[in-house]
Amino acid sequence: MRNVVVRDAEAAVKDIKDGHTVMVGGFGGAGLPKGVITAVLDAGVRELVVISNNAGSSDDDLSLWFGAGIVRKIICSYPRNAQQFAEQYRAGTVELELVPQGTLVERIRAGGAGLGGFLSPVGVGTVFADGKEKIAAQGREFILELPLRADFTFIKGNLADSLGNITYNKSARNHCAVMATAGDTVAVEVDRIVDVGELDPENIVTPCIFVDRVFTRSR
Amino acid sequence: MRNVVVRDAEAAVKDIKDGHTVMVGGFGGAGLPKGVITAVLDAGVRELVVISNNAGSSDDDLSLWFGAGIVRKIICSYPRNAQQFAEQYRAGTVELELVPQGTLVERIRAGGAGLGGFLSPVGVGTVFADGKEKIAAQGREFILELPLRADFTFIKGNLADSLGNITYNKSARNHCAVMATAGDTVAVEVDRIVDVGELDPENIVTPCIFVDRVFTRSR
Amino acid sequence: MKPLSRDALARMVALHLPDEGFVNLGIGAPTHVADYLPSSSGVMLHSENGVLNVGPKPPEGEEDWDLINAGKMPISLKRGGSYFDSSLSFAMMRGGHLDVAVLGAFQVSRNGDLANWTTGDNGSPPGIGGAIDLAVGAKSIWVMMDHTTKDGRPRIVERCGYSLTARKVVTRIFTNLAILDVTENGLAMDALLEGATVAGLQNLTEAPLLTPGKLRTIKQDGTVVP
Amino acid sequence: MKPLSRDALARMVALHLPDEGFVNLGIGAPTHVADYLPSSSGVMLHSENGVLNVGPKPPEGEEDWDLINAGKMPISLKRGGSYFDSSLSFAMMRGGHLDVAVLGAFQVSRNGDLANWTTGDNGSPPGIGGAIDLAVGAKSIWVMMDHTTKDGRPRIVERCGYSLTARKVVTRIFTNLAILDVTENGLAMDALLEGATVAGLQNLTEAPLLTPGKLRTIKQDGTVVP
Repeated sequence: MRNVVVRDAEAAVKDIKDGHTVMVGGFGGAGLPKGVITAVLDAGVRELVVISNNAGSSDDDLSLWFGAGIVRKIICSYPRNAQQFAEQYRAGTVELELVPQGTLVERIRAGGAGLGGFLSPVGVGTVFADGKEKIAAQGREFILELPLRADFTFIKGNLADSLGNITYNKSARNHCAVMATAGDTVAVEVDRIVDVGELDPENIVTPCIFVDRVFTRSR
Repeated sequence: MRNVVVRDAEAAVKDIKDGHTVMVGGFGGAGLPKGVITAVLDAGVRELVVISNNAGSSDDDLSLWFGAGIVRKIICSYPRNAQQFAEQYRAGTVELELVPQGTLVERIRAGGAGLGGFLSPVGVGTVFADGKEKIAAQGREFILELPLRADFTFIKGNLADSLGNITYNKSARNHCAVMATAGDTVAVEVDRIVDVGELDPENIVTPCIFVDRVFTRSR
Repeated sequence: MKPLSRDALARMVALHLPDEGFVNLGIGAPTHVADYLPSSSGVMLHSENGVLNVGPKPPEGEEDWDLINAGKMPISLKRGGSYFDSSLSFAMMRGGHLDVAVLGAFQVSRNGDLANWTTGDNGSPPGIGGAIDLAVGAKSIWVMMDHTTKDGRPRIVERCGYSLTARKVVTRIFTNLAILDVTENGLAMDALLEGATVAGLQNLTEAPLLTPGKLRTIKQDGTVVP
Repeated sequence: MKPLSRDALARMVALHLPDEGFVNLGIGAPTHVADYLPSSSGVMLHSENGVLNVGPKPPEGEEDWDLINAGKMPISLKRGGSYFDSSLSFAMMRGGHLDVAVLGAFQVSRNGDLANWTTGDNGSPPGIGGAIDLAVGAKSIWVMMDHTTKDGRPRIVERCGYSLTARKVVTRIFTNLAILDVTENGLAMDALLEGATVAGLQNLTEAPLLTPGKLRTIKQDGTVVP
């Protein structure tokens, strides 16, 4: 029977390569897979393209990646209070693609759902429309927003079974559930692994079809 | 405090008007709000535009609406085994807009999520692309699909609280959860109404913000 | 006449929220509006990171860092609240399901243009977050802000000088001096701080002010009387 | 030589499904493939109406009409299964998350065009359902069908005469006579029913058949040997 449990964060990031695009779940610290942060650093990869809501603001998050200079570009909505990122940004050593938060999650959803893009009313008439195709539909102007996918998705769940079914804890669900659909390899850090059958089928948020690796963080 | 519980199906369909667009949840009988079927008939409205997956196949579903001739048009994916509908269809007294099932639910989602449409790979190079705008994106051809909304959404849930939070039963969730987001007035037939606080906040599928009326079917 | 305190401004906004409305309070000053909702209030607060029916800050030591608001501060959940993912949360926002979004602003123009995401004048990386989705999607967009900048320049202008968040979206402006409605004809005064004058307010406002009806009076504590 | 029975064809398809694969069995004949999966199989079945890890039909009298498959027949749920709404279900389908979709067909063309939704020749209203989403989205699209129509005309053709479901999507064809792979160069024979000949099969097939490698042999019970 399918079993996607791996030993640790190191195993969860196996095969990550220089230049990969990586989605990292979380809104602030909630939903951020902290074990992955260090495992990716240890893997020694560089030139990553990161898709995440924020750009790190403490000593155990994406700040470590910017501090180590392993990120070439970040696609995010709110890189404030992000000191390490800000330094790299001012120095011109990291590229920023700033995306409205709802557009960010919707682009990820489109990537996971096999859509070619969507027509968004958000950003019309602002700098967020610059360089994007405008499409009129039903008498209104929209911006064509394109899908986002990643080589790796790293997210944080609450419970998992060995098949890879996932639940989340409170507001830590945020972008994680959508990012789970849009990565070629999806690795989930969870608080606890339970027996198959223990999760109520009504309450599984991310069905196992989306999940490739599950691990609990060693403390 | 907010309380959206109404007495019965009759109260749930209050203010429905001739010519209204109406979404009806369900895949086959699962998720179909049967109490609403008769209440809408009793309301005496006509010329409805119906959005639903099927077009009725038994004596307690949309067949009754076609039998009574109150539907002007149906937007659906699979109107097979639908005798009453088929008779009206052959007679030319009802219009059919046939939509691939995934496109149907995605159009409804777009309507509820405030999007102007989406680029679908489904139907490219087939009759389902006829008359629709083609948009190339990232080197591939897509069809622009437009959002769907309704004056009324009628769906079937399992449990509700008086605020209007909803859970569903097994595969009866189907189109209901998405339709709940896309109606101006959303009325939900449920098996049971529970006290506020009884539903686990992690397991509520349709948050109360989407729901206007809740009722249990009288037997 | 002293402009409203930040607390009084928050109370004034709180008192105007529709009972049983679904409301999002933007990060910054709008967050404090929650502190002035009466405990009996039926207002349900939405947080863009996937929470409906947000409750007050938990007691110290009982914070759960998996339960935070858009400002990344610990919150609680009221009975009947729910959790959901960001895609459903932004569907609520962009899809017109919120009755009111209360947002801070740098500038608002006569026709309701909103500039609240960047002043463009510092070396910091820009951040937009979810403010722009709220500004486009909520049924009513209320701005709460000081009537002028710290050095006295108008924030309510003919045309925003800063990069826009969204065009023609603001419906109501609550400042520490007045309440204005954005109408087809322009900015209509609804209420004025006790002791202030229309002429005085106009002096602090670049866009012309209309007084289509009887002005209400704002008290120093943020309550408003006919 | 007798063509495979419907049961043997279903067994043949079942034996080829990837272990631990996520699979959708279309309505009609493909549904019966489930009956030939060994109980030890790690294949996880998806139903488009929002079910993953579909189990067998429940015993009579224990049906739950809220738990049905795409053919609207009662099913059960295996341990580790889950329920979800149609939008997530079709995201799975269209987004390439299913390893295999097994579909019935009226016709398949040499380059993998699929026609399986309408023959256009009766007065019935047309129905498309979710077959088209599967045909576009699954990683591999397998067709299972009789090799010819009831009156002996080829279903594997140069160009489909019926209205298409999707273009260039079919990767493999399982018939009651053979297994064919759709390749860049054309239709490559993989296996042939015991007792049938390549020439005989070509006679029943409008599109030209390639035999790039050693042919496997299909037994009457649907098993395939080297």
